[in-house]
Amino acid sequence: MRRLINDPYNIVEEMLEGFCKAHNKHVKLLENDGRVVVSKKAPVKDKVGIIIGGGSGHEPLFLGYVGEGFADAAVIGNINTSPSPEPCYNAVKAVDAGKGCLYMYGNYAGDVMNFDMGAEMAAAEGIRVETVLVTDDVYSSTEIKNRRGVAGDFYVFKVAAAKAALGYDLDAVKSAAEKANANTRSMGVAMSSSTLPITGKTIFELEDGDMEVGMGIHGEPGVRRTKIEPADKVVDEILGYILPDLPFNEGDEVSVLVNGLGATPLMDLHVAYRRVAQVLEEKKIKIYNSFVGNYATSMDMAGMSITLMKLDDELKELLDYPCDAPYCVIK
Amino acid sequence: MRRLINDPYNIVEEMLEGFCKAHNKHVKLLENDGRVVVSKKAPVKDKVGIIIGGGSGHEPLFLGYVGEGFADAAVIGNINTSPSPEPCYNAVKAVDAGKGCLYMYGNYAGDVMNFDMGAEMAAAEGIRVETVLVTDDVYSSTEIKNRRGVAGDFYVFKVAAAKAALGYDLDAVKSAAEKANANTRSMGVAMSSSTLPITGKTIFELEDGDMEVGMGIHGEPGVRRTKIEPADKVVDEILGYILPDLPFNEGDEVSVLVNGLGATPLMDLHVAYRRVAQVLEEKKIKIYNSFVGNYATSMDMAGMSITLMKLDDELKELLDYPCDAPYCVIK
Amino acid sequence: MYEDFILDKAYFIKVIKDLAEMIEENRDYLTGLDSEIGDGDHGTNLSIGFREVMKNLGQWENENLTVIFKKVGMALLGKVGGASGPLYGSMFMKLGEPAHGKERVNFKEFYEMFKSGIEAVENRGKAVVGDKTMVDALRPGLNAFTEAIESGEKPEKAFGTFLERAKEGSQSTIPLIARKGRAMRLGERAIGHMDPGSASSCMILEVFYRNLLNYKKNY
Amino acid sequence: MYEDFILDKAYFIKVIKDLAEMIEENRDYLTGLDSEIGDGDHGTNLSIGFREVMKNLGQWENENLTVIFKKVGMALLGKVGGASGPLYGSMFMKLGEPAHGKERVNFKEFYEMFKSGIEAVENRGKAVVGDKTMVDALRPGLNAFTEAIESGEKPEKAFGTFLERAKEGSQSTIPLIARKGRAMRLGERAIGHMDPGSASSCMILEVFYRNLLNYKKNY
Ligand SMILES: Nc1ncnc2c1ncn2[C@@H]1O[C@H](COP(=O)(O)OP(=O)(O)O)[C@@H](O)[C@H]1O
Ligand SMILES: Nc1ncnc2c1ncn2[C@@H]1O[C@H](COP(=O)(O)OP(=O)(O)O)[C@@H](O)[C@H]1O
Ligand SMILES: [Mg+2]
Ligand SMILES: [Mg+2]
Ligand SMILES: [Mg+2]
Ligand SMILES: [Mg+2]
Repeated sequence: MRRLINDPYNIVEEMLEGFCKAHNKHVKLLENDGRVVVSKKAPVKDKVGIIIGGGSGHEPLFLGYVGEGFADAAVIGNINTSPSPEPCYNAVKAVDAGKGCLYMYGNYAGDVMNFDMGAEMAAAEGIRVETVLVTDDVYSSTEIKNRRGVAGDFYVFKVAAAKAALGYDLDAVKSAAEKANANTRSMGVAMSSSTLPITGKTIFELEDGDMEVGMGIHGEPGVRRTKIEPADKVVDEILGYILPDLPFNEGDEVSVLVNGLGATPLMDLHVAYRRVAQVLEEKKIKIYNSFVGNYATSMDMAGMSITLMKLDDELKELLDYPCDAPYCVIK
Repeated sequence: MRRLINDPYNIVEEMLEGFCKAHNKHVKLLENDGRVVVSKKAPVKDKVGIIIGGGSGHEPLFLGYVGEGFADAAVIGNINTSPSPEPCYNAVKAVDAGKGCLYMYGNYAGDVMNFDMGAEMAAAEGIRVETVLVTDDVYSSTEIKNRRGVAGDFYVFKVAAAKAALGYDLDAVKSAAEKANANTRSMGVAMSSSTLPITGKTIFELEDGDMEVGMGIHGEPGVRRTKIEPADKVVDEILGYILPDLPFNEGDEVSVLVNGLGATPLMDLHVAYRRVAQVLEEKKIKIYNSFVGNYATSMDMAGMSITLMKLDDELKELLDYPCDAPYCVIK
Repeated sequence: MYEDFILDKAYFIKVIKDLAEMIEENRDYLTGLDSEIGDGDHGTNLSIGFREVMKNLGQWENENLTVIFKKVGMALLGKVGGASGPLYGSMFMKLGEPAHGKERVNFKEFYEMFKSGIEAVENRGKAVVGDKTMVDALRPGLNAFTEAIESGEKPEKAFGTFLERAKEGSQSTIPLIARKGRAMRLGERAIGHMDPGSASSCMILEVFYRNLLNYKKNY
Repeated sequence: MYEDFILDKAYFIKVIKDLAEMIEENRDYLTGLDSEIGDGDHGTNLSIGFREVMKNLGQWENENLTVIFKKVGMALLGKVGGASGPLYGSMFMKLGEPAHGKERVNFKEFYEMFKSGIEAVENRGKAVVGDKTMVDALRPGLNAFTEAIESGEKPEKAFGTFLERAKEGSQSTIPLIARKGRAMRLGERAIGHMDPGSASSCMILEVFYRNLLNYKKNY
């Protein structure tokens, strides 16, 4: 294990303590719930509350996107594990400004169960909470509603948060999130597993020099396992799944996110981005803007995912809307 | 090797192509020199040119810090290897606005030789180029002038760039950089080596489960090699070197940078940050602001460094000065 | 016969403590099963949950069985998260209801406890037998337990059947494709692996069973 | 004797090609040496440089020796970077100067070439013998070459002495603490390791030597 930790049973609490201290201009820990990171600006008057969350170990996802113009709160579970219902509910209580709240998270069974219980608890007090599940990972299922959420979270959260920041009501915010999700597709490749602090071991075995295309950020199996191939070939294969899926067509305009899973250097991500840009150019798909870096990780996993969101004027405006969160500042 | 690359002999060029495409709102590649990344705003009228650089493999260092309010150009060498004199010179030609230029880079013999030759070439054309070497790594030498530069680069570059953006002349910008450097101290710990694309091997061997405190970002040996210790103990040891070195005293105000070397999760960096904050609080050293993330990496190296910069009013103002670079946006 | 077979609070407290111990012992084994077809944390999740239970059990020991199990369930629900948090959380929360606020139960009530707990798992997770989840162990086990009770089997024998059929159910998950949980997205690749939740369910039942066999001797 | 011993362009072109080949063969070995006390890239650096040389050599072959070596040096200077880029870059750039724009040199001029190149390394890097750098090989080697020339040794013998003393100089870096380059910061930990630049210097000289021995035979 090549990790820098203390007692692994305290790791999430210690991370949260460090995070809220380091980014104390943006966020704080909820007083009555140590698993809820809230924006210092929340609740924002007359704004729909934006609540995101899921298991930890994907930083900067979720908590890094809490701040002005972005999420009002992030609910933090154990590593790779959905948070429990109580903090989901406490987040609502903390950020609701009378206009209801939107839960957004990746589509995983555990998350659905826990967040739904949180929403039921809020409903019992008359607070309306709606949910949008992110389902961007094209390889995870043929049926879109069964797909899991990966780095596309970033786009869906960003768009919905901007819509909320503009003062729209819960229905409008929810449909913006749904629209973003409907236009977002991702797929990844893993070249190593990640290390679970409690066991001190990797989640699964992936021999040095091997890769698995289509693997999920929790190590869910993908298309096939093979020797690591040249970056361009890997990008081509991934785009071969993503592009026809929506589909993305000639003349479309997209935002591109080349996401690192944790241990893959920015150098490699940019090599891969270069190929993405080449392919899109060939296909006459226009790149509106791009993000390259660690946006949704799996701790120390080596790997990369590519996400495309097809844009229209509304999505562009929402994507460009200023925000100021610890790990996403847009001027 | 768990890397995503094509022909390793092209990796730097491919990275630069991807980088300048992905961040084309901020930067471009110099037309006559493929190793110089320049800000789209450069040359900025009546401003001292800020030129940073060094070997690649430390991304987002150097090229990620090119942009408005930050560096005007970054000169990019091969992996872990200083750029050659020609691009150092070409960078000057590209960004000089008649007020001269400041070279800033980490103190490595190769860099000094090459940048000095670049400066001589510029001097031959009557352009004044001054140099500030960053020497923040406390463990690398007892003599400050022999110390190497690591993540402290970020602070020194940021401060000098802000001073330049405020319109000061080359002497003033240079002394701001020197002041930042004089007040900055770093030290790191490595838990793995990084992988060199051309050989496909790690630079050095570090067994899984071992760590080396004080190691440099190119794998230069440190204090001692031992089993990985708890994060808090590692932080305490590092601070034990950093704090007395400047020294940082009760009542001082500092900026804290907990930097990941590439493969260490944000989770662990925040666990470490938490301990840094605790120790500084005990010592009554006030934290003015903090940066936690991958600021100066060594590709896929697992490890972390801690940097403190002691602040006064001027340094605070310069640190807070807005900038808009691909990997550093300050509002 | 069942009315005379009384299980007191000491039995249940002992079971809870043994559960916590059993989970620590099997943490890495369960996590290993979950590595094959899930996300490699099932043992870790339960370990986090039962450590929380053990941290607080001392304070709950004066409560009645209904309250104790409710607290155990809430601790799991609150600390575990994921899929097994709400599922086992609900199971334990409901387990104590048939005790109706008492400090001891007879064997009939003991049976009702499992019925109540397992139904809670089904209500929460909406899985049915064959989905490759813990329900594949719990439901057939419970059905066998019900039959055994209805045909008047001796308590130990009846619970033994419960456990045995649960284990068979757990084994039966091996050749299945999953229709619930994380393994659902694996398709054919889930074949050949036992569902980790079904395995932990059997281990949990086994702790109840072992203490049942020792019960007469100790008390 | 030295005036009659003529080395033509074919010799030097062959040497340059062999240098490129030799560097590829020893890339990982040199990189390995640099891993011990540097940053593990010395072989890689030279490989990047000589690949650039080979990419362009065809276009330079019609030039005179002064220009050819200047181009080789500039390619190294421009592509390598680091410490060895400017050092070997300067060395090769200056190597051709004593050829004074000619296409062939006599052995005296050949000797002057190395004198000129090695002095350029010293001027650029400011290292002296004992600093644990390539100068520890080049300077004693050159001194021996000078003596051999002054005492009228046969050309092959004189260059053999040059190479031999350079190799001894390279070996002599092993027990040293470094006073220049990256290894400088290692203190005592540099002891026991050969300086990689001194090793590559010997390999470079060896290529010149091998071709010198074969020269009469081939041309
Ligand atoms: N809908 C469901 N109904 C019943 N059991 C389920 C359901 N979904 C998952 N499970 C059980 O949960 C187990 C996984 O638990 P765990 O690994 O702790 O949670 P997670 O899948 O969130 O990581 C599975 O092995 C399965 O037995
Ligand atoms: N000042 C110097 N003078 C002479 N040789 C030097 C000097 N500094 C470094 N060297 C040589 O350069 C070699 C290292 O080259 P290389 O690894 O390519 O560059 P870098 O150290 O920049 O990675 C050393 O082994 C040493 O022989
Ligand atoms: Mg999980
Ligand atoms: Mg180098
Ligand atoms: Mg799991
Ligand atoms: Mg080197």
